[in-house]
Amino acid sequence: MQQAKTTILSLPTGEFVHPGTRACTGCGLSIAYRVGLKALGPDTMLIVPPSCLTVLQGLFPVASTKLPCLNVTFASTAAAATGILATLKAQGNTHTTVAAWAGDGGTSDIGLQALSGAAERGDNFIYFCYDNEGYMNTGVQRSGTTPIGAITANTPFKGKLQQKKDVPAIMAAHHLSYVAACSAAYPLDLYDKILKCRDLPGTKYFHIHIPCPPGWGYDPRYGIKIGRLAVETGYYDLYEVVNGEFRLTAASEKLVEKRKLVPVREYFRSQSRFKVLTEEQIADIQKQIDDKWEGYYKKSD
Amino acid sequence: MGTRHYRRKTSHSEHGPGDGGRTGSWRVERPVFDRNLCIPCKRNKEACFICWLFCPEIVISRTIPPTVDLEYCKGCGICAEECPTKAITMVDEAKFAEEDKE
Amino acid sequence: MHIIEDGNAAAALGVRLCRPQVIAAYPITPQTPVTEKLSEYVEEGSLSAQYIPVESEHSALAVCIAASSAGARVFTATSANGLLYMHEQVQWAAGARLPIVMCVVNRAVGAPWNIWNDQQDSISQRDTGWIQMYCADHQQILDTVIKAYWLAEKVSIPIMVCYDGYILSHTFMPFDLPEAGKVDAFLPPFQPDYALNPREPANLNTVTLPDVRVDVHGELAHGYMEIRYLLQEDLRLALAAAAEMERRFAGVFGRTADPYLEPYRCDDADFVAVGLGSLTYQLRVSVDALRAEGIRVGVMGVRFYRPFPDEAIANALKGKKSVIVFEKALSYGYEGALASDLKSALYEYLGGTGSLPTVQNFIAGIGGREIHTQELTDTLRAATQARVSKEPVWIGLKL
Amino acid sequence: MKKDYLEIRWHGRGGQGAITAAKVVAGAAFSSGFAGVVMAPTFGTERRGAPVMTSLKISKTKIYDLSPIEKPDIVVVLDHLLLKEADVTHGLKPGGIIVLNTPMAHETYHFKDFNLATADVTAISVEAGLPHGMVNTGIIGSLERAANLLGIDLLIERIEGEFRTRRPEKNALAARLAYERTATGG
Repeated sequence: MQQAKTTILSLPTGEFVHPGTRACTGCGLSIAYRVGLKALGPDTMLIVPPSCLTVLQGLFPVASTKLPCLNVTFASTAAAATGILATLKAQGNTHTTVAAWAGDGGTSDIGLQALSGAAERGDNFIYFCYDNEGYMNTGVQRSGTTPIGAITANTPFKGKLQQKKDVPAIMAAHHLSYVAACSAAYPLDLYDKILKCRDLPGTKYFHIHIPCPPGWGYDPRYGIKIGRLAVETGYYDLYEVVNGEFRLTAASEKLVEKRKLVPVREYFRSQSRFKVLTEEQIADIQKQIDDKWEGYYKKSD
Repeated sequence: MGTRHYRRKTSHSEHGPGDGGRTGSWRVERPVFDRNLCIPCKRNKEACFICWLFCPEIVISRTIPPTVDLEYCKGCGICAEECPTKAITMVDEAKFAEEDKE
Repeated sequence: MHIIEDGNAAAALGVRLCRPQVIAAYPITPQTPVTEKLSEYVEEGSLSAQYIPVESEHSALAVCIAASSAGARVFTATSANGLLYMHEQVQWAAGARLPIVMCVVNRAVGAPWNIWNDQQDSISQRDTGWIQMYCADHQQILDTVIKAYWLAEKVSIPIMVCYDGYILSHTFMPFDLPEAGKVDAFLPPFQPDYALNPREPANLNTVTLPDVRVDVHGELAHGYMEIRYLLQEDLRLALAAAAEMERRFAGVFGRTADPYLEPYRCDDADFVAVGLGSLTYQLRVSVDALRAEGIRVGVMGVRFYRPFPDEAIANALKGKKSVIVFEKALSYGYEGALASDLKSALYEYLGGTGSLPTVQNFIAGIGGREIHTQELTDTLRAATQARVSKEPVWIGLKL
Repeated sequence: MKKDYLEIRWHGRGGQGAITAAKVVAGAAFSSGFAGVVMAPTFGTERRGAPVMTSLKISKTKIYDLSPIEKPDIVVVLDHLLLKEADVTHGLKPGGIIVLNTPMAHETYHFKDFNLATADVTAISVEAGLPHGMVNTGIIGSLERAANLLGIDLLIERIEGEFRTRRPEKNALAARLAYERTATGG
């Protein structure tokens, strides 16, 4: 069953995104999107609500993406996927892949109702939530998936006071055939997961952690490092839930073998958005991470 | 010259490069490759290409040697940061401007 | 074949004859029976369509927008707060120029909750860029659905087919159900200008700049303003297309009608009552009663409300002493929207001619308040004797 | 039917099938050449068991007035207990007809200005083989006996059509028996 893992050398060279987009310098989404589209392939239709991707996609009359794409209203992404699928079904088209790409605000907040509806109906498409942990396109406001302690434009001094919403868990509760948590820092893990889920029935949900230089406050060159740090600290986990079965993947899977996490403090100190997190708060979060990983270790024993 | 006879009545985009313009002008620093350190260059065979994989703007070629499309490279420096052999250095654009003058 | 069914069934039967490929709907009273019927047709196999039970009206129209963008003929229906919940999508569908047909089963909007009939829901959507057609009986509901698909696809503009909740939607009346062959002869299969297609990729409804911009072929493409102007221009041109629609419909079905107006005893009338929907048929009874008293009064139903047939209406009302507008909605803070539109049309076409009729405005049946025919007759009689009020007068108000 | 225009108001309970009964009569009237037939249920929040009303207008010409009936020629009452809950004779024209499903004898009732027709449609329907409480086809037979509208054969034909998937013979029999056993006069 286990397919051969894709390597940089075996990754297809064809590109579906043109250079010269409006994305910010060092945009983490650009990396995940580029590799994601390689996995989806040329026979794909995209749906995009307003988000950073709308800007990356290009302004009329120029598109950055070589795939058909329907821009839709903020709250309607998954319902639009349903609509395209219904037409494909009516046309007898069983080969075209339908993929939605929405941000974390468009997914965890305003788009959650439509996403839940489509998932409950079991509509056969892949939904990608690229999670840069805030409304970055409108100038960095908090979203449902902004982590606790992060400064945003509307949590300006104290940082966000609430926990990050666990959207993959919400989606897993819809009994989906496939739920994955990925990161822009691990594009090949994302690529292989897309290939793996493509032929599974119903709605497939991907959550992708996306480092964002202006939103998180770091020098663009460190984007991949920071994304990797989130995983190596055990703060953000790479995993998949296949027909209800949870499994850590890639670097997170290896962490179970190593049983040694990088202290989460290093992750927080790499970005200016966490500057108000106190050492006590960090210690609390470290404890939560350690407890979570104790559970993983026990499961693997 | 107006758009009265333009073939579409809706916002209907076709794909092409450079929607954001010549984004190379955003660059403050330019990636410069040291072929003596670059793995595929040294071995003269397909290898590594980490810079190609992580380039957000798709401006690094998967070739030996890798090349950078300076028309669009925004100079983020991810390639330099991720290169396992430190073969890529980010060099101040001002330096090239001076060179251009000379 | 004549059958007796309720108005929602007339709509559903009309939709089935048009062979939509995708139907999406969310239940709301009094729209529900339309979509229940359609789900029955799909399950029993008498309609080959994808029926999508969505989780909200916002999503109902989202499904239709996307399905239409991918090339399908689509249908949805709603009422009241459901329509208001769609509002963003209503605007979107028009801006994207998608020929969606949606039945609006007219119902009052909250707050407070009220499930009965008035027309505040669709009237509040008049500025969205949709075509709006109003029906007065079941035959019109069925015929208008069929016509709407033809017109929407002809001009690439979505259409609301509006009919009164309960009064039409739940009332049983006889109507002629045409043969499928006739509908097929009238309505060709949907051929979109462009449908989403990986072999010919396009990015639709992208951010569009305030100004024009060159495309990848070096041609100058529209800015947002040009795209919006073309919607307005094509809406105005849709008036002529509607005339063609009626001619073609009459040619196939043998039922002729004016595309915009439905006059009754107006030719020699000094006073003309004007309205939308089933109320204009009830007013015929009042007109007959007043005619028997020797009062020269007629009634004119407005079937086509957006684009507004201003010239046709102004010409039809030329030389009348007074126009008495009955409405089941109003633009709160001013008066009935139809009354305002009429005044504007009359001023434009008859201003300065010395034959500008006075316009009076009556608001009736808000939230399903029963409209007694005697009350209508008395109101109309009074309006022919003197101008009742500058402000809109609410009929049957018990304050 | 002697008149060119007739208004019938039906009183039943939610779930009793008064609407279906009115629809059957409407269909029969239309097929007999009455161009105007309008059947309008009361609108709103009907619930099973609660009193409901349906109005039926029958006319030689197309009906433009869809407003509710104010002065019916006939009222049909599917459950005699409704007499206590609803003002069933409200607006009924002098000399108008009341068609009542009741287990009580005809003489029990005294309506001054109206003509009463009664039958124990509930019992008759059970006798015809219908489940207890299914009275909407039987009452049509009583209505026809009382008002001589369209002919019992035509009405039964329409009942068989409407109920073609739901015990058509038993429903037809209920109407026939009720037609035969309805007491009128007084």
